Amino acid sequence: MKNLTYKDVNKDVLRPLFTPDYAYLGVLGATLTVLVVTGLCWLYQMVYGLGVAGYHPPVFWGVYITTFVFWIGIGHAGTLISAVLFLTRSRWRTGVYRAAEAMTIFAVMTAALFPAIHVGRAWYAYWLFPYPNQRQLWQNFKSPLMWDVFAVSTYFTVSTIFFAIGLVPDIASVRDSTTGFTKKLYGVMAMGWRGTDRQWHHYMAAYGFFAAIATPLVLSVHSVVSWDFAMADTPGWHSTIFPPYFVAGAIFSGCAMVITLMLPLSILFKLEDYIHVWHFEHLAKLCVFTGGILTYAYGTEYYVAWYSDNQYEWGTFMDRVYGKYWWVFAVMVFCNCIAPLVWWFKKVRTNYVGLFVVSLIINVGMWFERFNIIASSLAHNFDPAGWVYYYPTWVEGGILVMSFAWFFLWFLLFVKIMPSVAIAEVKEAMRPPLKYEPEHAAK
Amino acid sequence: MRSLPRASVVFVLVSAPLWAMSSCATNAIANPADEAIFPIGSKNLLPNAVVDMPMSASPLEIDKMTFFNEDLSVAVGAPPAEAITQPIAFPHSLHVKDLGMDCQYCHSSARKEVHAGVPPTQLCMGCHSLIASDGKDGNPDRPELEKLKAFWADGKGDPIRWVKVHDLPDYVYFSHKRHVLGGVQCQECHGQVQEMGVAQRVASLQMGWCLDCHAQHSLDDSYGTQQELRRSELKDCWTCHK
Amino acid sequence: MSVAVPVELAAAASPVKAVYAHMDCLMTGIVNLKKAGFTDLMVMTPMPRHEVEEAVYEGEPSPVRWFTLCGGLFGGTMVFSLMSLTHANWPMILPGGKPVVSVPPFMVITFEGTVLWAALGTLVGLLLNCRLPATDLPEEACDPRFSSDCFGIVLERVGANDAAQIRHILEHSGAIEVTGGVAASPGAVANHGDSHHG
Amino acid sequence: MDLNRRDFLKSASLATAATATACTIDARTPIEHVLPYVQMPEDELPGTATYFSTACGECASGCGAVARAKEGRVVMVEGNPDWTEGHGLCTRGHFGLVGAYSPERVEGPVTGGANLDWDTALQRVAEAVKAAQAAGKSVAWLGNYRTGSLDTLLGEFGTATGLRRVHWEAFGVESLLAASRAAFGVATLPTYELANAQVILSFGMDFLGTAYGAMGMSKGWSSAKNPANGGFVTRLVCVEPRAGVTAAQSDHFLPPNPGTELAVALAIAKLAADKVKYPNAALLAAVDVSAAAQASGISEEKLNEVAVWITDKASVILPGGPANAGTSSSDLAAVTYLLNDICGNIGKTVVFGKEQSYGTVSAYADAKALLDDARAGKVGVLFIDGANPVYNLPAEDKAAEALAAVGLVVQFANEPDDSTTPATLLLPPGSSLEGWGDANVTSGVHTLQQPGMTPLKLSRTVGDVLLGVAKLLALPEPSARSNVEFSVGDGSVVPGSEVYTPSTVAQQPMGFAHESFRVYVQERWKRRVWDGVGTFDTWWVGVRQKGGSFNPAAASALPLTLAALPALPAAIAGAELALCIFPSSNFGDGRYSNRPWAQELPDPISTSSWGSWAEIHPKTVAALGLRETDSIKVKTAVGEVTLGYFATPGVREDTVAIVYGNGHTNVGRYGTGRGVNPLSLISSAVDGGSGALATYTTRAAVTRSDVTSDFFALSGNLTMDGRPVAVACSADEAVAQPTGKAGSVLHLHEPEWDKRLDDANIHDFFPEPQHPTYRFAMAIDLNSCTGCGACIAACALENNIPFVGPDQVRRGRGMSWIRMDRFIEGEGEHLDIRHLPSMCQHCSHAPCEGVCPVLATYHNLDGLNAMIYNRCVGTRYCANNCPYTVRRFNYHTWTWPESMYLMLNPDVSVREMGVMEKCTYCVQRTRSVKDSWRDVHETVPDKALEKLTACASACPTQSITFGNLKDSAGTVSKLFLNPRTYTLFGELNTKPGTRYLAKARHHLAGGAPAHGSPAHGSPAHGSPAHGAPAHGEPTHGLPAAPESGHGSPAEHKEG
Repeated sequence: MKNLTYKDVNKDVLRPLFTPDYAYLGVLGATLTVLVVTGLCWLYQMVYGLGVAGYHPPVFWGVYITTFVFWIGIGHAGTLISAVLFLTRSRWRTGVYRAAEAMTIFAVMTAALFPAIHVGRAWYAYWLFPYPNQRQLWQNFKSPLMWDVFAVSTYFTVSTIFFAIGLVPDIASVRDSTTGFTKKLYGVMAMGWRGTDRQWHHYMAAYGFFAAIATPLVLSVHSVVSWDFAMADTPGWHSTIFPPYFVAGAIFSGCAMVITLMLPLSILFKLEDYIHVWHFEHLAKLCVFTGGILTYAYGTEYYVAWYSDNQYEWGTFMDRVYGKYWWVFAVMVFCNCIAPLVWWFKKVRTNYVGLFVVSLIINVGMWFERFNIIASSLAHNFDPAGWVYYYPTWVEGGILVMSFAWFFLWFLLFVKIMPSVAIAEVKEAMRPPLKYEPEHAAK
Repeated sequence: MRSLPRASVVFVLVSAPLWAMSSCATNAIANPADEAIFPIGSKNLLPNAVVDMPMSASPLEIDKMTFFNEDLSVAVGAPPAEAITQPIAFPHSLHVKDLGMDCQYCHSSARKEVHAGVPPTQLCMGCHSLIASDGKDGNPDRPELEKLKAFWADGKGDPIRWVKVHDLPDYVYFSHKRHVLGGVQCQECHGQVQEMGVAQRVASLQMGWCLDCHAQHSLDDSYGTQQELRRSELKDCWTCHK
Repeated sequence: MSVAVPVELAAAASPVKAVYAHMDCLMTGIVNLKKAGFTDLMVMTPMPRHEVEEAVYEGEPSPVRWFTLCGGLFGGTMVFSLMSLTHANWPMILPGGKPVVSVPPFMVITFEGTVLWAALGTLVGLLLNCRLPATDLPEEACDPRFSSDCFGIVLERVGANDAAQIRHILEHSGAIEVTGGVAASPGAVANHGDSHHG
Repeated sequence: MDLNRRDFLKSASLATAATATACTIDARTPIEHVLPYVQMPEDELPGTATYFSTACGECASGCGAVARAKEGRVVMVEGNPDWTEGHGLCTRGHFGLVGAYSPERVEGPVTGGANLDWDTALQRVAEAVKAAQAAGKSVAWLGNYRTGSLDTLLGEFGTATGLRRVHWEAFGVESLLAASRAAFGVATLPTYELANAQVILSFGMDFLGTAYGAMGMSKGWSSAKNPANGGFVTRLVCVEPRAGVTAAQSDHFLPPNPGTELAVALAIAKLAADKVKYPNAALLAAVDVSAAAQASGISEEKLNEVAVWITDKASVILPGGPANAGTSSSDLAAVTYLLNDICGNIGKTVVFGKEQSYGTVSAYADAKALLDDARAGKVGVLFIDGANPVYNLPAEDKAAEALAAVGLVVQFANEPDDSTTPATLLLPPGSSLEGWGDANVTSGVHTLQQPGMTPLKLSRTVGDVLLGVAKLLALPEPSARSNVEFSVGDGSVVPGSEVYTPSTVAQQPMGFAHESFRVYVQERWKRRVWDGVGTFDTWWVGVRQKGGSFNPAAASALPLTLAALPALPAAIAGAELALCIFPSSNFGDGRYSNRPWAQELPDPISTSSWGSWAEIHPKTVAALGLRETDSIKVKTAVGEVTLGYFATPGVREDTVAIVYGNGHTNVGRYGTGRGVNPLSLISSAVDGGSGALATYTTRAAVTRSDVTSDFFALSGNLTMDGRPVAVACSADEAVAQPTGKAGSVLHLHEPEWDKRLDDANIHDFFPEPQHPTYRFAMAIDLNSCTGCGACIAACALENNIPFVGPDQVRRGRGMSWIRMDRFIEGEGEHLDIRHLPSMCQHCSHAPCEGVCPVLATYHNLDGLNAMIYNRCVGTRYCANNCPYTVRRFNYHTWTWPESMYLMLNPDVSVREMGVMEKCTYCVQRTRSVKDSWRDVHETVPDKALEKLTACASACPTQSITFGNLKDSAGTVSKLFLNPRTYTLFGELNTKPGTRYLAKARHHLAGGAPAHGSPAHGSPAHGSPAHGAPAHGEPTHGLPAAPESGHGSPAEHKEG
């Protein structure tokens, strides 16, 4: 970092806010139209029934649950970067963690759409929540789907609080550097934050606890999501490897999405001083590590199926490679196992184009990995008379695009409304301004 | 890519939005004419015009209404008293309280069968062909009996289209026989009918209301001896759901 | 924590505010003030500095942790009891004769409840302890420079006769600007009501 | 509602939920009305079902049925337990109910688009007949087989008006009658007592599927197949080109070269004659066995082996069926009678005396001659009763032109079909549930058809019309009794064999002075059926209650009078594929095509629905280079069709088999334009002996066509891929231990229970759920299950299961709660087709219950896995977790046409979109049976449960048994202890309530050792079958189930 002063930090980070240029408005408009158009797909499905999608016995889950797990997985990297790395005091966290945390919340908001989309009677989806009712009907808390409901809602609440509290000091900076209505608005949001010693004292304590609380969530939420499959007795699903396998996959796709989002952000908003190549290199290393875990997990799954000599398991795994979904398996292996290996070379790891392209490939690969687990296991179940393959329809394609549009819409709004780099944290990481030479300055 | 399965969507690797839009309707309906022959129903997602208040805000219902009475969206109970007009204003109080007739004289299949049954016109005419018709006993103005005679038309008239006051949804299996033989009094569910003129619904007839009795009667929810187990059948969903 | 000096004893002067551009000057200012016994001070920094915190709080831990603990325990027990009581209310004969209250699956949701309520407890603790939304801060503390590049020290309750000594300490500690401390006539002193620490 | 509400409601009983609601306060609380009777018939309980014993009118067999009417409309049709000839009802019988409520039924008499009332219609018919007779033109009758009173009335009406009667059906029995006339001198059909036949050799007769009298023969075959009764398992040998429903059950499938069936029959006859020293052996001297073996492609040893089988034990040789309908079908039938005589079966297993007769039977040649005369303008009035000449005759006969040239065509049909033209006078007879009638197929067995509801439309039965016309024509009372005639295509008439009871009035003619056909039937029963004991009225009430008088005549034998051996026909020449046309058990001869459920029910062999398909051998598919999505073009000299194909080893490599019954041009919304009519491919060749239509005579060129195939097999994979799903054991072992300790025949039944766990008293993680009084369970005997689908049909009608249409079925969304798993393994003689009806198993440790987040499905006290439709949100996790994949999801809100709302069973709720549903073991029936027995304070006895569910009561082979596992003396508990019983995917320890009994086969595919031989712990299936790719590569030998997995002793002890 060239020698920046605190004033430079405020100026640079607050510059992109509030003044939308034509490029930004163009992208925002495009995202909104795509969202509205594909939103109609969802309405079409609600009115005419789930039959407009491609599901049929025995494959009752497909694109929607794949996309649900995909978006929940993306969320975890944000919490990892902002909470876990806070506890480990790693230095490269400061520039990236605010936008990563924002990505988490928007990813979980996108994932929260899917229980309503995927459920047959969306107008009774609220029955999944335990509220007192005169029919004395409650939920089956032993069902993995109920664990999901609690896990996702807890994760969303905790991440939002953690994100909002982290923003308060920066909102105060925005308040102080704006005038008129925005000043009044941000003043209300900053809740009168002035950075007094009392406020910082309790704030740092609370921030530490939030990080401590959010850390187990990184592991538990995606384990609960993997239990949707691990608790079932479908061949190819019920294995104890699923929780770590899914968590590694989550961090893998999450870091890739962080790279995908941060690169254009730092270039377009000229934040290279705060989010520079050094950050992306760390993210890339994290991806390569978790990619390795995934490759190992794929191998283990096949070995366990072969070694168990259970013909249903082995039949399903063989069908994944030789059956009609052979190309899903091929895409998955290429994107998750082979593509990230290029990041072993420093030249690729530090080149912006290399980072962006491979991060996209990783996320495509992760979507296919979940589709491979879900659809091919259900299509090749126990009873050979029930083997019928599932093909998605345009409605599912539309709703998948809607989830991306929904996610990018929130991210675009965030970038314009809130500072996308944590001003307070960056200042904390800089050397404080000293009047006298360092040797006899304050310790 | 002919080798790919016919109806599959080709996943374009480069960009998800393009891929989604290009996954054209490959498995659209093969024979459009079939769409007319096999029409699929649609769901009216708009909330109903009437504000979701309990039907007849009788005192009984308010205290029973717990925090969130959400199954109003299910056809239950019956329209409020003022909304229905019966073809004949049959006074229950006169027949039951003053004349002392038993409920099952008219509703004869209550102890035999699922439906309590509504008496055929023939049963009414059993008495009213003699009693108090066309002013024989010096009391000419009895409009309701004129209507009854019109319906009877000596055996060839139309059936009387009574409006259902206690109308459970079609998916409910409520057997009068099991309740009557089980010792439940008519008044417990239908209210003090002998006091009423035209019969009206008193109880909410909603699931929670039924469950209160069922829960109370299935005293022993644990699975002890045979008899307790039988009683826990009262909290078995398939006992009342079809 | 310093013992608040009863206001009615000392005639009050207007609050003293010092603005620093340099970290070392701020630290010398704080140390000298505390050495001189003026512990009722408020330090504004644009970013959390642990040196400032040690100087002002001398390692005293924040009570937010108790809120977290209570929130977590409450959440865990509440969720577990919700599940157990509701299953006991209508004991569906769940699959394979599984027990009505089966611990392993309930532990998953109890963990989620604990984590959720721990976070909510921490939030409540933070808001209470920081007295957010803070509406009673003196407007001296509300200097926009404190959120960008400058540090500040504000002493609200200043005895008339101490004002001069405080101004002296602050000026000599390298503050780029020191204001306030003027011995106002009794009428002019805004009645600050109970002394409360910003 | 096109219904006349006043009449319907006044006479009908209490209609609680009137279909149209007057007005609504808001959408959710419709104002509904209660309509009591005006005059209530005594002992009428509104809401309780009333049962009518009746006869099914869907085909000539006239099986005994019971119609259940609720609130004045028939909602269910089942088999009549009192009927002696068979059990349950076939799929076509059930879909008669769907036909009764068809949306296309005409209001009343229709001609030229205008509705007539009945009087003018009858007047017009009478005038036309008078005009025709005046102009010297003939009055003709072209219809289906009619037995009983209608046949008698038609006989007398015919003699009075000089009616030229032609009774012909597409796959009729005229070739068999001609053969029996040639062999025994009397044109009649013997009754086959399959129950005590230890060997059955069939030359193509589909006696389990579409043949006439299939119900009776299914019942006999099923008891012969059961080792428990008679101590033997019947061995079925089939000699036909294509494996239909019957050949699927064959132990030895010997498809001969096309056209050489007669040679094979003669060769076997000669070998058998030598073995038993047949006195008339000289007759067979000229038969050359080695030439026959060489011509047919079946080795001499095999022919010899078959000859040994049929001569050693009691056997039955059955004649050819539609697949073998060549130019010598009657000769083949005659040779089978010869074979029966050689083996001494006549009088034992092939009996006369109680023989079958289908009234007046004409040949295809007669129908062709009638149409030729019509085309020449010689026919003034043509009555069409149930026939569909435009569809059922080859295109060459130009039936449409013939009908156009007739003065007046009077068609007795409820719905217009291919033969209906605007000029046709359509007189709706009403369905068999709305009118009186009877049937008398087996001598001495008369089934009475009683109406279950008032007719929905203004319809009159055919009998009423004839009586009406007779009165208008003032026909003279007939002098002598009319005979049941049989014409042999050359006009000569042979007296039939209707057996009369010797009562004084029997000989008098019936005459026409009867007020209605109901009175006519009653009078005829009084004269010809009643045995004169006691008063007629009391006997008549007993008959109406039982559904007929069932005392078949004594069995007797007839001497064989075969003079000379028939000449061998030329083999079907040509290099292309031989074209074989076969009827499907859903469409029959095409008269059921406009019934949505008949179209949607998957075919037992190809599991295709809504259309036609061609069956070709996988090797032929490879030779033609066909891909899965291609369809094929089948071209003959006469015509050409394009349709999807089904690759199956169950057909010869040089044969293409096309299903008959679809391809209509105008039968209504469900049948029109679906599939192709294979008759357009063949010319009107005729069988020499009987004048029957010869369909198996031509060869067709099959090529790939670019049209995308619309064939879709509902049963996913062709083979079991080495998994122990539909398990078979060797017949000898099944005979060795017919009952007794479980697990002796199939170690799969109770996988070796690890004794160590027993000693440590570890059985399960969780205890058994408590079943205080009932644990409902079901035993399905795969040994006698033919995959016919009667259970699926009954289940669909009983539980308001919607039909979803071809597009949704093609996406795999059929809603029927029973999926008929069909596996085809092996090929040629090793062909092994297995059927397994898979429905919800109601497991005690159900994987679907634990995962439902809203408690919409749970295990109730009676052992049922309850599915509450209101509470279901539609996450569909339960369906994913079910290893049997038997749950169905409502992807849309399925709708029925307006007229079919009356058909819905009011005891079962109709489901909306987004809700999961599955088999409920007919909970509405178990609930009502428990309710009625609770009044007498008893648990329901086993007798009342055995055939309680719709599928159990419908199964023609009585394979499905329902019962209470807590009653250890019950039939299901005993079946659960049967050595052949096994649990599907038992190693998952779901403790299912349904268990299957393995199929006993004499000859297991690939000759592998009997699966699960008693040798303890036959080795596991070696290293896992690498790369058993899904696309149906035939596995050699059946899998031995994995050793692991533990059975369910806890559940078992409880039983």
